[in-house]
This record gives sequence, C-alpha cells and structure tokens, in this order.
Amino acid sequence: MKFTLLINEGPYQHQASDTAYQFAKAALEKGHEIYRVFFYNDGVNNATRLAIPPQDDRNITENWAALGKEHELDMVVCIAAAQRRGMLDADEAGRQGKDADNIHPAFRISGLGQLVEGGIQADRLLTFGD
Amino acid sequence: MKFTLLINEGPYQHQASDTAYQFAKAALEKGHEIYRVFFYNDGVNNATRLAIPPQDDRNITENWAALGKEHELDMVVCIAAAQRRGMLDADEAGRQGKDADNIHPAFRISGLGQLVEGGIQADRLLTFGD
Amino acid sequence: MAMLHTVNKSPFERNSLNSCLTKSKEGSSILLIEDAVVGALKGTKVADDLTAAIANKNVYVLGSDLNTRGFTEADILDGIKTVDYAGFVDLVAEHSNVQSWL
Amino acid sequence: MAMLHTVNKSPFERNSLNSCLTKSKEGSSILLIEDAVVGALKGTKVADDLTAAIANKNVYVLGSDLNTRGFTEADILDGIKTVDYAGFVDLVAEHSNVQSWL
Amino acid sequence: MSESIKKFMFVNTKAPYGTVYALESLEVVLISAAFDQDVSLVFCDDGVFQISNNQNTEASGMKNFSNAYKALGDYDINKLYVEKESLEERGLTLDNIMDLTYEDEDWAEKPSIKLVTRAELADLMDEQDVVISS
Amino acid sequence: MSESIKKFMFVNTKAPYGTVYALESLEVVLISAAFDQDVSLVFCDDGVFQISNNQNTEASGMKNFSNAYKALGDYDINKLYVEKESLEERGLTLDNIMDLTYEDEDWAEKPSIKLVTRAELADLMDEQDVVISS
Repeated sequence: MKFTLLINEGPYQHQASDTAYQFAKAALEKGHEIYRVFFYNDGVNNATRLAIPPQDDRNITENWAALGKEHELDMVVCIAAAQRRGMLDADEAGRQGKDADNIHPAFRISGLGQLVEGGIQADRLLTFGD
Repeated sequence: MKFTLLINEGPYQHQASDTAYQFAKAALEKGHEIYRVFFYNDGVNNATRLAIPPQDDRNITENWAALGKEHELDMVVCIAAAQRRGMLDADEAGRQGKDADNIHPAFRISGLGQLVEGGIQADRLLTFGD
Repeated sequence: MAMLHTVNKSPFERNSLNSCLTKSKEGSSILLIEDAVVGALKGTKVADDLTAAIANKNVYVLGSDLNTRGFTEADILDGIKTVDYAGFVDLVAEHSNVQSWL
Repeated sequence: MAMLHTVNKSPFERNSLNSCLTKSKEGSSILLIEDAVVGALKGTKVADDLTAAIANKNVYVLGSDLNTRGFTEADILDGIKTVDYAGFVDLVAEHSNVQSWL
Repeated sequence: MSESIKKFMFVNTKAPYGTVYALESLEVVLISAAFDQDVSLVFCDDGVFQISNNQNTEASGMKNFSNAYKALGDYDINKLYVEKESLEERGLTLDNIMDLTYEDEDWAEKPSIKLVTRAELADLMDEQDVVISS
Repeated sequence: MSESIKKFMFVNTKAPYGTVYALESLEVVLISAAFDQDVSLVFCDDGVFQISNNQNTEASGMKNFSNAYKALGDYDINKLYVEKESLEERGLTLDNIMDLTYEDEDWAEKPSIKLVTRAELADLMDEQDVVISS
C-alpha cells in the first residue's frame, strides 16, 4: 500500500515528527511504500542541516535523512511555509539575496501542490501534528 | 518598572511572539524598561535572519530587530534550545564545524542562566507560550 | 497586592482556563488573550464558569484579540472589562506577580 | 470498511478526544498515540467516556507511547487493545481511511 | 493509480490567529482547486471562528486573511460544512458567520455554507478518501 | 536591584514527551540552582505524568530524561509540590510517582515530594516572586 505522510510540527518541540518517523520505518519494514513525506507548517523546520542536538538524544533530521537515503524517500518541504520560517536551500537563498542557506540535501523544496498530489496518488494520507 | 519577557514559541505558528512584541512596544511607550527578552523552546526560531514572509504579512524577526535597535534591548537566544533546532551564529557554526549560520545580528546567543538572572533582576517576568 | 493570571487558549479547546479558574484566589485578576478571548462571549457553554468567576475575581479581555476574531465589547459577558495593550501593561504593573496558564 | 481515527493529545488537557468520540461512527476505530495514551488509564475522570466508546467502537493505544510515560497494559481499561508501530501500520491499511484529530 | 476524482475534506477545528493552522490550511485548499478533485471544507469546534464576520486585525498586527475565504467560490470550492452544535456551544448563530457564496452554472448566486449536525458530519467524514485536519 | 533571594516557582502542567516543555523546563530548573534562589516546582494537571514511575522510552525512540528529576535533591531543590486533585482525576496515587528525596543537613534522607490540595497550591503560587509555567 502507498502512504503519504504530512508532518506539521518542528523537531523536538512536539512528538509529531518522531511518531511519523517510527510509523514510516514500520511501514517500510512491512513492505509498504512511502509515496511522499510532506513537511508543512513548522514541520519545515525538520529539514535543517544545522541542528546539533545533545549527544545522548536522537538527531531527528539525520534519522529522516538516513531513512530517506535507504529507501529513496521523496521528502518535500513546502516552499511557502519554509520561506516564512527561514528555511532555504542554496537556490532559494541565491534568488532571494540571502547570505546563507540551511536545508539538508536529503530534502527538496517544492510547492503545496505536492501535498495534494501526494493525497491523490497514495492509498492513505496520514497527518502528524499538534 | 523592569520587565523580562520569556518567549517559548516560534514565529507565525503561534501568536506568542506577536503578543510579546505588542506588549513590549506598549510597555516601552509607557516608560517601562525591558530588562531582557529571552527566547526559549521553539522561541529561538524567532531569531532567524533567513525568513522571507509574504509581502502583505508582518516580518516578526525584523519587527523585533527594529524594536531592539530603537530601545537597545537585550534579546537573548538560549544556546541549548538553539542548537537542538539548528539556530547558530557565526561563532557557534565555526566551533561546531557547520557550514552556515542563520542568527540575525540583533540577537545574541547565551545560556539559560540569562533567563534566571532576568527573573532576578526584573520586577516582573512574563511568559508567552502555547 | 493580588496576582494577575493570563490565559491564551480557547476554553472549548483546552483545559487551561479551567485550571486557572480553579487555582486562582479570590480577589485576583484574569486576563484573556489570544484565542482565549472567545471564552468571554455571551451564551457559550463556559459562560456560567466565567460568570461565577466575575463574582469574586476581576476578569479582563484583550480587546485587539477580540476584534481580530470578529467580536467587540458588545458580544462579551457583562462584568468582563476590555483592555488594550497599554491596559495589559498596567495590569502587570499593578499586580504583585503574573502567571501564564499555558 | 470503517474509518480509523487517531488522537494524540491528553483528554485532560484538550478537547480533541471528545471531538473524536462524538464525531466518529459506530464500528469505527480509535487509536490513542503520544500524550493521548494517558486517556486509556483506569480510574480517570474520562474512563466512563472511554468505556462507553468501547461498547461500539474499537479502541487501541500505542504501547510504546504508554511505556514511555511509565505505564503498561495492566494500567489501562479493559477492552482497550495495545498495538506497536507495526500494528499502527496494519490499522491504517485495514481501515478505509484515517483521520487525525488535532 | 486510478485517475478518478478523490474526495478531499479539510477539517478546520482551531480558532484563527492564535495559531497558523487556519491560514496555512486555507493555502492548501486554494492550491487543491487546481487538481480538479471533489473538495469540501468543515468548520467545527473552534474552527467555526475562522469564518466569523467582521474580523479586524488593525490593533493586533496580525495578518487578516478572512477575505480569502470569500474567494473559495471563485475556485469552485463551494461545499463548506458548519457544525450546528459547535455554533451553539459557542453562543453563535449563522448570523455570526460570513456570507460565503458561489455562482452556479446559470450565474445564480448560491450559499456555499451548509449547516450540518454532528451526526451528519460523521457521515460526511466517513465517505471521504482524504481527510486533512488541523 | 535588591540582592535578596527571590521565590521562583516552576509550574509543570503538561505531559512529558508529547511536547518538549517538561524536558526544557527541567533544564532551566537545574540551572536555577546555581543562583541561590528559593526554588520550588509544581506538578499539576498533566504535569504529574512528568514524574511517573517506570518511564521506558526504548520502543518510542524518545530521550528518557526522567532520571534527571532524581538529581534535583543533590542541587538542593527539594520543594516539589504535587497536586492531589490532579492525581485523583487521572486515577493515580503517590505510588505512581517517583520516590524523589534529598539529604538534609544531618545527611538524613527526606522526601522532596509534598502532596498539596488545589487550595494550598493557590496559596503557594500567590506568594511567589517569579512563576514560570509550561
């Protein structure tokens, strides 16, 4: 079965991203397909490559990145939500005249249409929020 | 009277930062002093200099930065909370081997002791959260 | 001097107004801000709780947050006072301490 | 096929479990995750609501979130089933659709 | 995958402005119009405040996005369900709710808002393919 | 400013793990010990779950920080108030709560946790100089 996951909260502040990650891992282990993981609202903050969590804690972004690499997941950050919150990739930073960027290469930036399309293509769309 | 403000939520997702900003402006207009504004939990995300909110919306970070400049506010971002969430200044980025930084120059990074000290020195400590 | 309590969430969504009402003392003051302002409306299922609170506490609502959500002073319970941000600042200064119910 | 509903917040803090219980149909399933797992405990002030729900709906709790908060299957109401993440995945696959009550 | 039309329902349960969910959910709804799906919106619990009349953000500094709901009809999104019990519990009636309309194929202006009971809402939710709540 | 000691109260109202507030509030509490203030903690509403026994995060992947509460006594933070009504509403007793202690000046081990009623808690909150809630 194909799942699209929608994540609406940032890392650490809420458990939403952790729950979605554990769900994705379990679904993949059972042979299901993750069609897309879409990061919206504060969920875009999961895509930062600049986080330095304490040594004894989980690294949420790196966990997603590793899972994404292993299973070639399509992990999409909403561009509008990301711009509001200061999440940029190098292309965006260049276009917008910003002097730095912070998005991890495991994620790609795209529009909200990717969420709707994810809902159309998948058998189930699950939301993880606050 | 001296106020210390504690802001626990990021920009846009929650009204907390907006409320704190309007409160700070009103307090300063009435002749009170803002001893410190301390950004904790997701509140650290208010300090990004990379946000590009829509033209017709408020720019929360720039609002704080302008108010801070006008009144020489001490705006402190908690270092531990910031590291967890990928908020870094250039010094931190250098020390941690990160290839970019994102904190607006109007804010400074420091430890949690600054919050406790802010509670000791101010006449009132107000929390703005979720 | 009595304490000022602030509540920022709708009592229809969260329990924080109830926590505040049951853990604040007579003579203290309660200021509803952000989404909590909808708790001040007339005829709601929490109106009785608010009316009981007004009997021995001072209840305020932040007018700008009320207007933002489409309501005015005419829509709120009798006995609840409306303040602006300057009034919010005065309330904090006039009370012995402030507690945010989150 | 019936729907699966997920609830992730404590019923002592928020209204979302109540919204779910009153807006879900007989024969549907409800999975409590994250902080909502504490709603499954025995002897709480929402135990009657949950017991009523069990009569005509399937109620599940995510075991890892229950353990994380210090509780086990022995602590929850009779009739509520515990699942792990693999069971969560199965529930989603077996139901016609899933709705998150946020 | 089948190319058939799916039933998308956006369930709005939170008050506007205190959190961003109302605004950012509306942004998804507007985008969804481009995909020719069967889109409906629900306003229940505190979500009914999202479409309350006379929202005025002048003194709060928040961005007033309430006018965007009026554009939904132009995007052929005209199934807006408001839960009756949610209004009642909040002391509200349809008079407090914006008069949202659309033009039908004969250019006649029709109301987009349908008042539904909690039980009717449960039935509506049950028949969706995708439910996105916030 | 006066150099007198202030009464700091940290009020914990939320369950742990679902949100970060419990963990990051505890980090402030531990730092506050260095400032020689009069520090107390309250666990009420869902905050009582923060100090429940036997927290086991193995299967959830969350960071288990419950042991850090046991260190509070070593930092001379030994006024931990648990609201009686909050326990009762959740079907809990003190048996569900961690056995947190400190050593007094004679090295005797004493309980840090004091069960208080809602009314007693209101009195305690009323006499604080700084209240930080989450």
